[in-house]
Amino acid sequence: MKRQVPIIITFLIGMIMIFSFFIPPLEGLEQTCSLFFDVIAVFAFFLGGGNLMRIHVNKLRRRKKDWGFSIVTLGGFFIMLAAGLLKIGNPGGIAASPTTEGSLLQEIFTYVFLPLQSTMYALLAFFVASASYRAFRAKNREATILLIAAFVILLGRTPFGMLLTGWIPESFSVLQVPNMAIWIMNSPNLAGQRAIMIGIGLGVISMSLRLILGIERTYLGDESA
Amino acid sequence: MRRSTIIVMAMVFGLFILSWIFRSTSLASVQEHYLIGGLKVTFSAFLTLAILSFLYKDNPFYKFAEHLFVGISAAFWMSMGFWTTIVGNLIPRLSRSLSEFFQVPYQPGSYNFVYFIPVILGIMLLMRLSSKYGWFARWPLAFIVGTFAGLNFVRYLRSDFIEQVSATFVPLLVNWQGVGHFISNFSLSASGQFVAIVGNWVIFLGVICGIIYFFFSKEHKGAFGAASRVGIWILMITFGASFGYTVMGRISLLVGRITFLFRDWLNLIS
Amino acid sequence: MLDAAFSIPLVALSDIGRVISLMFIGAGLLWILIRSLRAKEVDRRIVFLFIFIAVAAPILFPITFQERATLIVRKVFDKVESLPAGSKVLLAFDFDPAMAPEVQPMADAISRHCLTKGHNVIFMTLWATGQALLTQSLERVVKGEFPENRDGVDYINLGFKAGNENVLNIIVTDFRMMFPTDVNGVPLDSTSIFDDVRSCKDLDLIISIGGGKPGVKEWVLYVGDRVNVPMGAGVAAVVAPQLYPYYPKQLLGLLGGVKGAAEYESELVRQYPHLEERGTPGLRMMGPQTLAHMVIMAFIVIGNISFFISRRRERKR
Amino acid sequence: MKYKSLVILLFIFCAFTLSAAQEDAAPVDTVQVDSILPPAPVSMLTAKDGENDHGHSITLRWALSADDGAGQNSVLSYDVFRWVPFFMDTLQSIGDSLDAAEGAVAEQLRKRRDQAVVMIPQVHKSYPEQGEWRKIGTALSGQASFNDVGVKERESRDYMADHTDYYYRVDAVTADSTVRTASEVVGPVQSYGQLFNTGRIPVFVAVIVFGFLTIFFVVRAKMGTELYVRPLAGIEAVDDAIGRATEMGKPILYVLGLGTAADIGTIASFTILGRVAKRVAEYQTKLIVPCYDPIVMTVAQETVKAAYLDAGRPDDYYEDIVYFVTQSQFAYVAAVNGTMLRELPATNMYMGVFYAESLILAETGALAGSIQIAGTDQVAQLPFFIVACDYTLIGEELYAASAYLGREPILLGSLKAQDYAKAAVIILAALGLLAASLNWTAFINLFSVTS
Repeated sequence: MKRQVPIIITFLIGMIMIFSFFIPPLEGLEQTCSLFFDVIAVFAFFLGGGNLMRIHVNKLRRRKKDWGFSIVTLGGFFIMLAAGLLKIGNPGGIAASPTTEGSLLQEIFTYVFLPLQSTMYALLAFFVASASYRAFRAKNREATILLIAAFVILLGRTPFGMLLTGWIPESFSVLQVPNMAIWIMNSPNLAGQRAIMIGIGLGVISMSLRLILGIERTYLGDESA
Repeated sequence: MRRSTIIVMAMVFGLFILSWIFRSTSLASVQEHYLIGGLKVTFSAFLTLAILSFLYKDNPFYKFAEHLFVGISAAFWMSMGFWTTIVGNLIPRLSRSLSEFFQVPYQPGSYNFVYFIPVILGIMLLMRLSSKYGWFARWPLAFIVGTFAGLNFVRYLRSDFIEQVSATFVPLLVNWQGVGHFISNFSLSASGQFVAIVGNWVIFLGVICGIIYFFFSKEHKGAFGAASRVGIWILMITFGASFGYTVMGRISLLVGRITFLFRDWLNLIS
Repeated sequence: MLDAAFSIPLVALSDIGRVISLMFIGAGLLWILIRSLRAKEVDRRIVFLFIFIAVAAPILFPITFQERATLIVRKVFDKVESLPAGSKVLLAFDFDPAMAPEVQPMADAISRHCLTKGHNVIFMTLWATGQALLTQSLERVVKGEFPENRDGVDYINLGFKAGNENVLNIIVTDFRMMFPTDVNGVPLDSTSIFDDVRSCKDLDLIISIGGGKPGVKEWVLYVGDRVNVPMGAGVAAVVAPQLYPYYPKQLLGLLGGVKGAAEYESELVRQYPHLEERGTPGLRMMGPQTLAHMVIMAFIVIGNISFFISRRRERKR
Repeated sequence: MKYKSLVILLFIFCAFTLSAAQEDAAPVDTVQVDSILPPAPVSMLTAKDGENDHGHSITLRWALSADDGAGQNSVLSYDVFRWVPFFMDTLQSIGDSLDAAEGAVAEQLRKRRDQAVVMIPQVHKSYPEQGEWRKIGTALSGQASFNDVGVKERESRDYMADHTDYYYRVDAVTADSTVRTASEVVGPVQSYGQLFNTGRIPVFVAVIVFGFLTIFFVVRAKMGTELYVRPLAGIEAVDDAIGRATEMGKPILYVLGLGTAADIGTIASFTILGRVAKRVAEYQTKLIVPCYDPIVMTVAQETVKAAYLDAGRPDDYYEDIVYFVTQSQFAYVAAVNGTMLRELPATNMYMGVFYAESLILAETGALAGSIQIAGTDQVAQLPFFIVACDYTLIGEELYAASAYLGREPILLGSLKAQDYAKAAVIILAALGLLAASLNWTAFINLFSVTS
């Protein structure tokens, strides 16, 4: 019951998905499965919210380290949830899009969610800079190749590259740095990416097959629970 | 330590209020609710700076911002999922009266009862929250895994395998017009044969050597080893190029934030 | 030589600002170089500060450059340009605020281009956060700049649906099964834009703008390869290199990062000069980009110089 | 009765006014007709059942009108017409009343509709009597095909019956929609479902071949055939790194990444974690495994527990080796960064699925002076790991590493099958190169997947 049923479900659904690719009459079944998936995906969002609540309520109750911040999390969670589920302040009422301009959800999104998330990613700019200072060293032949390729692209992607090598005549235009960058992207980069893509693709294919056939069961977790 | 914390807190709070007042007064001529408008902008600027402060070191302001983000994003996804998919796709297939309540067009159908299956599976997924009945969640998990495995199996085989192999079928000589023409033009445009042909060769040899590098069940010795070494060089060019390319993306994100600070908050630029 | 490239507006203040910030950055780099030569560690917070200044200075004192569209970008532009008015174009906004600064400019530029050409545009997103951004874009670009266009006739916003690849797997054969209504609850059957559109097969062009997962790769795997409809893409620079294997067979063109957006904008402005006043955020962003790139290249050079010197020192010992 | 006659009178009145109005408008029309000549009709119109589908669709193809893009260049669009029996209106009206009806009435109407739907093929036989041409869609100028796609659900308004005689016609339309030229009628044509999508045969062959290879090698490996896997630099380094950590008395940090338990990268990472945990238990070093996903955490706990048992040191295992942090990307990074800077681990291992946080982790780890070994199948993050870490498992190497370490016949067997597929790629690419150079299109077409 705990192990066999999931394996059977995986097998059945996997087979439907594969065969409907080749057998047109099964297409409807595949679509329905996809729609089921979409609905379950929403329950996964709910699970995410539930998990969050459980963890932070626990933290609060046991007065773990930094429990004060859990109040912030829970506060934000409930305010946003109320704003979203009840469509507070939505000028279009219940039928309108939840993100209508002027609704509380959209306001919180614009003035709280957006700055938070985009700033978090903006941190990466700083780390890229420090990595290029600290780690980008021509230690050996491979590292040197990597460095040169990166340098050409960096130069070629900015107007500065054209400034440096714009004098090279059109018939030798591949030697202009921006064109060199384009060539690297279109030829060696494409080749390397394709080799990786085929490799990973085969990995995905082979793992999918093992999952469907029930050979690979790691995702089910431990035997006893 | 305590005292310095209080001082910093008070300073940040004071600056916040100050910024609010300044921002509101500058908005007074354009907006009706200028006090709220000023508060909104000031608050987002405060959050932006709180996150940036992480660069110096982990601190309570960063923690506050981050915890707020965690709560809000979870609720945001929940609300969106509820309104778009549950109300948009599920309820119209399940109940006429609920459809009327949510003002969505009811979609009658003879086999609509099957749409209770994902609801049941979804509820089983939520049982993971209970430690006793958590194992029920394996059923929907198996459904998710099965869907992905089945979909990915054929689609990766097609798009990342067959299509990629056939895209590597490139001619050795592109529009050959003799040796003189070949070496006389190094431009990147269509007339530049040298570049086009060398490009094709690099793609062909690069893909093959790259794949040879990813051979695991054969020792990399002799000619095979040499090819694999060429393969790793190609991969290194690829990664170098990707790194160089990505720098631009990362900088853009920072440009976006700084533009916000300078334009929307400080009003330095238009 | 530099002066020729920078198109300097006649505002003395920003000239002074530019010069001062350039001097400051140059002096700072020199200082880091000297420190590195003496084999002293430079705290990474100083590196952070430099990159901040390198990005912030050109925002305050704008430096603009000319861009010329590369082939891979021009192909997308030409496709949009060559379709007859009234073509059905699907624009997928598959991104969240984290990537928005990078891909929003190209999303805006492509939307503008499509609407100027009179195409019928279908907007959708696979990201929950994308819908909120989509609302903002529609308010600003579509409703703000093309007020004569009617919802449901000239454009439609389908919004977000959960399920990632599975959403695509459904719309590839049936839009209405996944989207019974648009984002405002209007049934698709009652909109004229969907009169002749049943599935993705009936579209004339699909453009996915994204940068994560689900994104362009999923569009290629689940839709692009299955339907005989040309597909273009605009992506964040992080994922662009790994999409090159799909070009030109599976993707007709690709806009990578802000440079892709800037190239598209320059092409757009060249063709439709009146659109310039609507803003060219991508082109504007190239100023800070250039300075930041130069600083990063300088870091790489400095790092390597100090690396070689320290290695030589070790060998001498 | 009175009411009915009143309606009829009203109708006649309306008809008269309308025709009068049209007469008034007539002169204006003729002026326009003079300015635009009727375009040339489309030619070679063909109608065929939609290929490789489950039926309910017809594909129309035609040669463009001579005035589309050439000649007078007057064609703006093509209107596609289908001959529709009046009976279909009856069906529609049943559908309309069904939407409004409830209870027993609805049941009765449903029955009536079901009976009517069966009649569809029959009523189409009466062509050209008892029906009329109706516009079903538009194709823009320059387009030479149109798909008339219906729905297979009989309840739907867009239901399109299979095995029914359909007749089509395409009008070339100018800017003045009254100036148009109709094509010849094409028909009868029937739609029907196919049992197999022939456009996808190459994929089908690949599925069969690959499935066979995998099962073959897995079975062979299970029967005990030794399969060789080449050593990987990153994995060789793991043992050294654990030794170094033991000497220094510092812990080892193992990060499983942001993947879920169903991600391939994460599954591969579990195997590597098992091996690392076993070595760690043998050397009695400290192991730290912060987790992002609750399910991943439970699986990781089991893996580590089993490894300690395997190493003969079950007593050294304690629950907090593997712990849950948070399910938020940057909060997770901040927590792991904090751990790195506090504990100063001798070695950091990042194996699994990583996103934007890769560089932040690797940079902070380098700051802490740790040796770093990374492996991910997220191509976009590989450059950062390669630059910032000492060893990196590139894409597929991560999967291979788990086979190399785990030595499980299943993994080794499927790795072997993958290698065979790669060999096939190399051979096919070489043949394709020749084919493309010699214009040998038959070979290239073997690999084209349509639809």
